[in-house]
Amino acid sequence: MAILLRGEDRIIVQGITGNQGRFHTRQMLDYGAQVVGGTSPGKAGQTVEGIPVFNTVRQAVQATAATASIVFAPAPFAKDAAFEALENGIRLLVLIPEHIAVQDSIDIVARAQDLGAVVIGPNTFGLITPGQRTKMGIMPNHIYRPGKIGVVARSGTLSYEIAFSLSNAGLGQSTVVGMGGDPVVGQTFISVLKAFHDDPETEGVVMVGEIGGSAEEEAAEYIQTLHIPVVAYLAGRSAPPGKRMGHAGAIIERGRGTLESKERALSAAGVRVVTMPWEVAPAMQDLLGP
Amino acid sequence: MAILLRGEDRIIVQGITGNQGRFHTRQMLDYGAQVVGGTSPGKAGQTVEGIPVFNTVRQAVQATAATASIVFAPAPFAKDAAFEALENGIRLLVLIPEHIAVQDSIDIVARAQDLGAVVIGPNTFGLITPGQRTKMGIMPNHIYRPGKIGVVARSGTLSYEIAFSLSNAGLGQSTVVGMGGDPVVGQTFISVLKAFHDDPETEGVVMVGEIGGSAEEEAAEYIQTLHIPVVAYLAGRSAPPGKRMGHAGAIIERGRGTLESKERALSAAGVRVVTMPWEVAPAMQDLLGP
Amino acid sequence: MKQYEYMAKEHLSRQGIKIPPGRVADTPEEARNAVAEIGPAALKAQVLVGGRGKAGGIKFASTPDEAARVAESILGMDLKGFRVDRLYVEGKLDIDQELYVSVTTDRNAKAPLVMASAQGGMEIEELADEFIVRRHVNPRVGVMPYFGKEIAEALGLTASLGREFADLLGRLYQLYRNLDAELVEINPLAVVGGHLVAADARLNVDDSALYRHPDLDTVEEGSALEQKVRALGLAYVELEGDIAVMANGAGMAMATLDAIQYYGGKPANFLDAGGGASVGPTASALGVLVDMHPKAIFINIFGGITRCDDVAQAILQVRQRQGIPVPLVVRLVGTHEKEGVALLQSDGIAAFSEMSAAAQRVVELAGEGR
Amino acid sequence: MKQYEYMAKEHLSRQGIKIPPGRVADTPEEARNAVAEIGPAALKAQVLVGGRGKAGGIKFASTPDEAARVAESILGMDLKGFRVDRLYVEGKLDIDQELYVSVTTDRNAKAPLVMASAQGGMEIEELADEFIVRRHVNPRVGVMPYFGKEIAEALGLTASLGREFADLLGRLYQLYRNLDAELVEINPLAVVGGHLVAADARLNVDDSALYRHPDLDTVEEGSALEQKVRALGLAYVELEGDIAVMANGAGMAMATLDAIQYYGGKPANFLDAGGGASVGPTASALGVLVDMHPKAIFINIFGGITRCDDVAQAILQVRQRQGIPVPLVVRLVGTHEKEGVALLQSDGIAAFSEMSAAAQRVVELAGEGR
Repeated sequence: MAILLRGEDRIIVQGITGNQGRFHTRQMLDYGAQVVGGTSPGKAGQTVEGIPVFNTVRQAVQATAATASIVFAPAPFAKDAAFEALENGIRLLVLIPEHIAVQDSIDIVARAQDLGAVVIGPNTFGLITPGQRTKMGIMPNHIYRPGKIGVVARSGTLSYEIAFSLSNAGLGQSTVVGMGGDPVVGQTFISVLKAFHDDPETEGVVMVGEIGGSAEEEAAEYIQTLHIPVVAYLAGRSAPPGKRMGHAGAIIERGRGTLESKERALSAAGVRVVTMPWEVAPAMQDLLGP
Repeated sequence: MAILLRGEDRIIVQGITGNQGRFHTRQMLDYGAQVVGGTSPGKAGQTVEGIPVFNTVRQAVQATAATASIVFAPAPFAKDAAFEALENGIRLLVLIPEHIAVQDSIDIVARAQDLGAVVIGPNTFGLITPGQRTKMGIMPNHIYRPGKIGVVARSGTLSYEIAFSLSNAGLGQSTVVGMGGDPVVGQTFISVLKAFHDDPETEGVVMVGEIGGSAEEEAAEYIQTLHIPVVAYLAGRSAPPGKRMGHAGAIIERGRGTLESKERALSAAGVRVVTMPWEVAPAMQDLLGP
Repeated sequence: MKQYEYMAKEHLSRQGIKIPPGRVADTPEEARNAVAEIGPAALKAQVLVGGRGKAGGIKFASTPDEAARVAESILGMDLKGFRVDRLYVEGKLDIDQELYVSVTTDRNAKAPLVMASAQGGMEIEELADEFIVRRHVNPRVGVMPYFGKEIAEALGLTASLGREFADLLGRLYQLYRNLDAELVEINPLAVVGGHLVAADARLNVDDSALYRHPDLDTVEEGSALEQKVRALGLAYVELEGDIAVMANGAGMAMATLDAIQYYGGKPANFLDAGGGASVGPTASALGVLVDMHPKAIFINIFGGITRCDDVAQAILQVRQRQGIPVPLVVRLVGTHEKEGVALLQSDGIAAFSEMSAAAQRVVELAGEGR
Repeated sequence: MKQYEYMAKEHLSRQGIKIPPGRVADTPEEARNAVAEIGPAALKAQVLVGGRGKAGGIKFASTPDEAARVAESILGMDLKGFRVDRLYVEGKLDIDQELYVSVTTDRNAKAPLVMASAQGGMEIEELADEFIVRRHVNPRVGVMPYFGKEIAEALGLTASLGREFADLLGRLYQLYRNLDAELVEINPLAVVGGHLVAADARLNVDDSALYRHPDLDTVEEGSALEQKVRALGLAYVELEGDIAVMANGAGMAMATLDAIQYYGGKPANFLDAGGGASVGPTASALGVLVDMHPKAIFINIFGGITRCDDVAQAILQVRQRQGIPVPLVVRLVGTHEKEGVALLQSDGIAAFSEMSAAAQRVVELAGEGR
């Protein structure tokens, strides 16, 4: 098992002929993912890394029976790409682009909810299921190991850091999910935690959060109902209030979304909260026992 | 049993303080319907025929636990009234007004589908379940009798004519449903026939259709799968092509939606098609046997 | 409400869809000036019928003088029953390909429908199904670029023309939504020098939504009498026969016409007096029927909201005021039936209770029937 | 991107929301003329901070001369760290009641949120929860009149004011959608003579959507240096300390600051060099850090998309081009780690592989820490 993405998922790449699309198609194939097609208007008939290119998602889905798609379109075109995927039956959608207009993200997420589709991102590194040799995303292939720890993160590089430290400590991962750094994204900590909780193979979960918003506080309430060890690391301890720190998500305004309120809520819910990234793996080892 | 509307349904009247709203609230109460509240902005605290008036549907639903609403708003305000009802939990919505802009009706019907709500109309006389002494609509109370014949009609007065002739022939009605005369309405012949088919108390169905559109042709395909006697009467035999006959529904253009094509399709599906309204009751008696 | 071609094109243009240069001309002189200005042009009769071209309503002129002569020949002509009062003088196009595209409402699907074809120029009904791409628009989503590209793909357009088509379809759908159109059609949608131009256009607006579009040009349809009766708020259509008919409810009115025909009679009109009309409007409507000088009048009322005594009052009023010099058959049942029947009887009119008997009788009285 | 009050009001007005008469004034003379034109007025400093009133940024003037004097006193003053360069001179209102209303995006609900209060005038954070009506907008539905009326009802407004509020809220939501606002706020929403007037307004536009609004007035925020680095396409924030920091990824950059602070150091800045930045931009970013004259520089890279050898190249380039005259600590792991580490070693730089050790070292080198 694993969550959201499995080895048998048939994946298309929207924007496969661009630099990013081409590069990550190669990476995904190398990792073992079943990339079955790609789209790029007017490029039907070509191939990229041996994968057939179609003009539209409609044609790609008809030809390949794909149910998952990863989007590399530039932000202004991401909404169209997302709807093209959703309306043509894609039920797992990974949106890589950053700086998608928030109103577009609201529309994408609402439509996906109506259709029962899962959206990862936007502004995400994607998700990876090491035990089944499949991934949809831009994360480096070599840092993950198959295992029983679920990881859910807002931020890409920081999650690599933590996944790598887990791998080095002998703690492999069931699935690593990047929720995305934008203000409005498809998942919540709660939705991903729930999926990990329902996965018999996941024995512990690492949450990588940050200041801003109140997603961590809301997750805390939910975690109280779970019976699974959770370690949380939150970035932004040193951030001054009212400053934006790159991620639109990472902004503290008006006394809400502070690190203190998040850590307090999580600790109260029984989560092991650590203060530095390198403390995550030892804390998880400690929780899981010998 | 019966379909869509039952005696226990708790009904509110949107626009209860207007002439129409007031008059039909009285008629519905007289018939035995559970009208539990009404709305009219700024009139909260008043009563109409002993029924409490609220400013908003939200308040009315909170106070009365209503799940059904009948709307008497003027056409330009009907969309707002319909959404107010739907978003506040109303799941059976009867839209009396005629001349609602088609784009508004499209939006209302789509939203109702998303929410799993039933819309009757717009431009309908409503629906009535004689055996449970309840109705939501503007039909005259005295022409119906409890019984086992389902009636589904596009047109009001014509359905009264036929219901009355059924009553006079000893053929009472389980539920009589007015789909509404507008181009876009909440129901189809198929959706209503399906409900009648699933209702153990309904033993035969009368369809009252008319020229224009292709709802009857589409229904015919479905009827082939049913095991229930159906009598159909269609108005507009004498209508010249390309002329609008009052109902926006009743227009024949470009050789589609003709009476002949409808009758042919229905006959082929095993429906007893009669050519005059007064032939409906004898045909149904004949089908049901002694 | 239908719009003339030149109005439809004005709306397309405002929505950012390319149209050829064009001028309205009501006189040969205006046509001459138009061609002087825009060069060789098509002179197109502005009438609300299809197949203008075949019927001689579209002609070409290369010079201003020719334009005046051609305009002279078209203006005032009768085109399938419509008098030509206005021309649209439109620059001639060098067309590579003719496409078809429209957005309309599909009643059964309760959703907008896009139809498109790579075989434009013909009426859509004359096109075989396999040449038409039909796609419903999800009203929750609307027409996004990908949707237009999918259709362009199905039409076999190139990538660049496909992008242009997708853009155009988005605009066309916006027009359909924003203007409450029942139909907006571009046929042919011409490919000119690798770009799309709306060479002919149709636009029908939802009558029920006209209140939202006070700036829309009003185009009256139907005879003077039809317009007059509709102004009373009643649904009215002129027919060929001699038996005038009034009924309450559109379905009922249609069934009444059917019944007359069933017994061999010919109805003169369709008149839906509406559900619940009071004495005044009912009397006005009946007055119109009397003025038509039919062979007989048939009033068929099933009183639901309509009260039978109100209808009877209306009949008596008209009798007193203007007289009813032709045979009158009244069928009256339902709400306040007794009172209505009694009122009529007091004036010597016997009301029927059965629709069949009443229909049969009025056909006899009109001297028609089998 | 935030908009000044006068810009926000212009947008409200275009959307059909009533605002008081107002003029922009950059000089006492312009303020004088404005009051001569519109009468007694409030002179409001146009700065992007809350609580202007309490800080002396809003004053009243009854006559043109008084206006000039008051303008003289406000223009050029420092308001919570912002210099006042512009005033908005706005007609004084006779306010019966002050309401609050805003539309913003709720990240957790992934939907727009309407907040309203009958206790306007204060900052929303200072209002107790029981005085605030919060309602999410379903993005599939938008703000329809009934929704506004429900909120008006909850605020206890009369039926006629409720209708006006519902109309205003519909327009406010349209503005939020059409202009890609993160926040549009009217506070106070004044009741003046039984009607609603936007007495103060805030408008923040989603930076990611600015490409859709080329006509929007540009308002720069942050220091000159921040603006310069952001112009390179990098996320950059100035902080108080002396250890300059570069990392790849926003979360990683934040964690790096945290680590420095953990060991007792003080970061000078937040700089997200981005995932996958190539040599050139990385070198430019590093160049900016050098120019800041920090006590030390910390480069923390986890190579995913970013290639470690590209980062090493950038470091060598900057060393050659401008020199790095302060202690430099580099932590480098991930993609092409070996190549990157070797490159640095060839230039005498030892790279760390552990983030903790590296953070500890840079704090030591900066002479800070426990």
